[in-house]
Amino acid sequence: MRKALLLVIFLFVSAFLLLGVADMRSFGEPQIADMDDYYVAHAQGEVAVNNVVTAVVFDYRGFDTLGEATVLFAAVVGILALFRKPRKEER
Amino acid sequence: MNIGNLPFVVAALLVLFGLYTFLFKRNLIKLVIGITLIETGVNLFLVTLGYRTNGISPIYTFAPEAQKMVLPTPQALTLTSIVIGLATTALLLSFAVFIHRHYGTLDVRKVKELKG
Amino acid sequence: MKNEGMTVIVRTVTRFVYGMIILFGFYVIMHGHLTPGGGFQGGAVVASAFALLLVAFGSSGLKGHVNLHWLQSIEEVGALSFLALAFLGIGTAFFYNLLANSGGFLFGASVPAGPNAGVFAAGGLVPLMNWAVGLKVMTGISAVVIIMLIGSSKEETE
Amino acid sequence: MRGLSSGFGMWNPIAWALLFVGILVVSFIVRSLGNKGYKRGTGQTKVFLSGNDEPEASNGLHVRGDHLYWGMVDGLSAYYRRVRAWHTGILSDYAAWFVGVLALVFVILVLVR
Amino acid sequence: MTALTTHAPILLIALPLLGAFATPLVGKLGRGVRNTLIGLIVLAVAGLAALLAVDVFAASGVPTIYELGGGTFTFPLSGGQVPIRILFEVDGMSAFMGLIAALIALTGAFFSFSYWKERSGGNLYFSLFLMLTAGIFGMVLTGDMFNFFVFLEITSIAAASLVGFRIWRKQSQEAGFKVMAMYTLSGLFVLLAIGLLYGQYGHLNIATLANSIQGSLTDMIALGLLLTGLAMKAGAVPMHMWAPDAYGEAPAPMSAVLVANSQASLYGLFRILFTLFGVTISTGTMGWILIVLALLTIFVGVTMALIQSDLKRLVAFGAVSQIGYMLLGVGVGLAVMAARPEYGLVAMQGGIFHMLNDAACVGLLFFASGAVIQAAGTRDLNQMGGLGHQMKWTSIFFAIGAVALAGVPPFNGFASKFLIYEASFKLSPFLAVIAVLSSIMLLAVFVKAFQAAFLGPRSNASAHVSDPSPGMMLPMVALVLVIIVFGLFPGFFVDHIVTPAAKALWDGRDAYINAVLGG
Repeated sequence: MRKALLLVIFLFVSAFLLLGVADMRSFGEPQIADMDDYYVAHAQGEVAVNNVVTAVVFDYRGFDTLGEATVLFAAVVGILALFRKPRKEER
Repeated sequence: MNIGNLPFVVAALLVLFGLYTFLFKRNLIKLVIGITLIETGVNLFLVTLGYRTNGISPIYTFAPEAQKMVLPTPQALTLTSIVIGLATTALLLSFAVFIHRHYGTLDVRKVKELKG
Repeated sequence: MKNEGMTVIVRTVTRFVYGMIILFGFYVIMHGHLTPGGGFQGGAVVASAFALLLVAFGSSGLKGHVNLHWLQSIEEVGALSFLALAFLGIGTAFFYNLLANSGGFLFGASVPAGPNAGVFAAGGLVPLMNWAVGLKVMTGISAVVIIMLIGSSKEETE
Repeated sequence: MRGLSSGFGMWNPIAWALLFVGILVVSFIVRSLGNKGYKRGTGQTKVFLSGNDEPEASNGLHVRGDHLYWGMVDGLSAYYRRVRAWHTGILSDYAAWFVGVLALVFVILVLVR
Repeated sequence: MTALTTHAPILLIALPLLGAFATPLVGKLGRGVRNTLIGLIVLAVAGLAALLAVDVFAASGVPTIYELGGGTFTFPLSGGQVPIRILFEVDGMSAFMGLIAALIALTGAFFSFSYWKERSGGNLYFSLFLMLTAGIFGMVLTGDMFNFFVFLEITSIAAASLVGFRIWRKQSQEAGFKVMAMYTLSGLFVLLAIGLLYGQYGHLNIATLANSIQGSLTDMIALGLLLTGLAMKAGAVPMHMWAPDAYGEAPAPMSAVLVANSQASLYGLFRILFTLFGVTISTGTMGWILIVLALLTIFVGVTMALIQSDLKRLVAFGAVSQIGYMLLGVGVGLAVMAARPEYGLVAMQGGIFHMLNDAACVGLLFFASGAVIQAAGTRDLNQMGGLGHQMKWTSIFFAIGAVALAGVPPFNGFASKFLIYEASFKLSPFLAVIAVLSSIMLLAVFVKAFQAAFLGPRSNASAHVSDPSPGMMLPMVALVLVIIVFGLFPGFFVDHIVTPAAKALWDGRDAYINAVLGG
């Protein structure tokens, strides 16, 4: 019973999500791309890098990359903390 | 509503499969798989956003002359999001290992010490 | 189940290819500003070589070869050097790429506009950051894999 | 010191403190007008429990956490039964409520605007 | 000095990150060196947050822009330029949230020095703590949607690791898994929404997106995803169930930081509703969604707190209920935003002022309960009793935190709740009745906790306990001072700190957009 209700709600959410996605602009034709056009046009001049994605990752949006490195660091530290050896009195 | 954006719909469907897995499966590992599916769906969605018809990858090294390039930002975002997904999955799996060690089960319905 | 690794075939092939995988990973990191790839991708490739070693030889075959503390320290050094590179440009703004197009010794060359064959010594901080992130990611992911393998195999033997 | 004003009400802690002190002073004055026959250490200071003796201080005398408000919890038991059953502690239910709210918000946003 | 002010937004994030990366290395040199480093970093962060706040509040509504890797453009932009780099955009609300985060980070760090002294994994603990702090600062300072998501995920991972930090408790692991799963779910839906917005408008900067947003069907779906995801991360009922697990199982000082993290998510929610979408949506409908969530949160949180027998979990449910008051204040403001009556701003002032008060009071309560649990060796209220004889100061602090949170005059909780009561009464008396009633019940909840833990006769179990060490007392004293000062001079603080923050949301949308794109 509860499962059926949940299924109905889930289908409801699915319908709305698919509707929202289907209502978007069509695939392959971005309407507004001035930011990306800027990257493609200026990456070689400003960052002196041939790979525009790398220019975006490490220069234009470098701070996101720092955040991403932090996320990975946090995961490593968290896993180290989980698998650490607790002291005797803590068990 | 047009048929031209079918790739978006496919990516959203992948998200929904993941959500279904997360809602209706009982094994904690399967829940993690559900989250990974959602993640993959979102990443796929981001990548599809950046496509420009007949565009080439935005790298100038030995690129064909005078071609349109696809949008670089979604690729950068996807890269970030993949690493974040890796980190969350690793942490979730470690927690699952410990839950199995303490509770002796991976059934989500039996891991309910904290209630009320 | 004791984690003793896999069959002879897998081990032999692993011995054969893991060096090449690591080499390929370093190549991807090194040419991140020219070809598809970069610090993250290359780091992940190198880490996959470690994962392959772990799968082939098992966690018991690993003892004495890898020091977890060292891995973690290298990861921290990678993260700190990434942050330090970002701090370099704080005279203008955080993350300012002050080496690009400077004409200097360290990746200071300029790049001709449009498609070209690639200039290795260009990009300013970008190649350096690629290295920092690559170092961080390869050690980080390897550490995750190793910790989880050792941690969960300990449970099984206990 | 200016207090807070919300348009039709105001709150000034300094004024409140002054009022508090004033009430304290008045109550002390009233207290000092009371019966002077009170003496410490006599039977007058003993706790009056319907004529019974005061029990010894012991652990049994302490009202434990769950014993407080049992009347209220009992009175609201219909509510508490439901709300306790609602907090199952199962992760799938957490996510189910998330999806439920998501559905509701979608309906409101898309159909009602 | 001006250079410091200019770079304050980035230093607020870079310094904790530096500490977080360096802590495991520096920790090998010894605990003293490590604590000195962390202490210096949190002190510097608190100073910078204050400096930034002074600077932003003095600018009277014009947000401060910081372009990361800048040098390309000057702001505001002109003539067809678009922001291409990540921007930090600090307006009154961001600076206010920065103050809250700084207060909690400062007290939490100094409390942790003593609290986690005898435990294992101290280096990792402080590393995660600093990352959580950096993540909170990033969430409140950034002006870029994707950057916001990245920091959301940093806080998620650091918070979940801290929740599961007591590896010897199985409940801790369970809570860690649940929190991580729910945080990831909310984060991924937020990312999906960001993708939807990016696909429509080709930008990630909040101001640019706000300038071009249309309110189409896709935008509404994105708004729904953002609203639900962030409301869940803030802990609004009925998506609150992870919150008591998390607050209850995390180490005591980290519970306070987790509350600040929830408030940062709440900030994100407000930023999206007021600045990103603003007038393009029906603010009345959105306001009533927030109000309904708020009433549920207030009522369910308080009533569930009443029946808890675990001290940390009781305080945790109290903390959940307080999120409702913030939602109520801001929800009332949003609901009446179209008509713009006077009491809308008052409601927002109340809701936003309550964030700061809640951080201080809940922080104090978590610190005190952590000290109590450490001294008594149990979390079960039914096994405590008579601790007040030995732990005089702790019991006094707990009482002050409790009455302040419950809104008893003359403490600060009353000042903010007063504004919420009055304004919500003007919208609908029913709201005010629920709010007042729940405050009274919250007082009852804390009376129960106080009576069960601190009162009662001396027993053998409570004979050998004592007040915690000065290292733990000092942060509590600091929070008590904050509570008393904010309680005694609410007019001053509302005028100088809260009103700029409330105005930044209430009518700061144009200023926010114009600061980036030009008038």
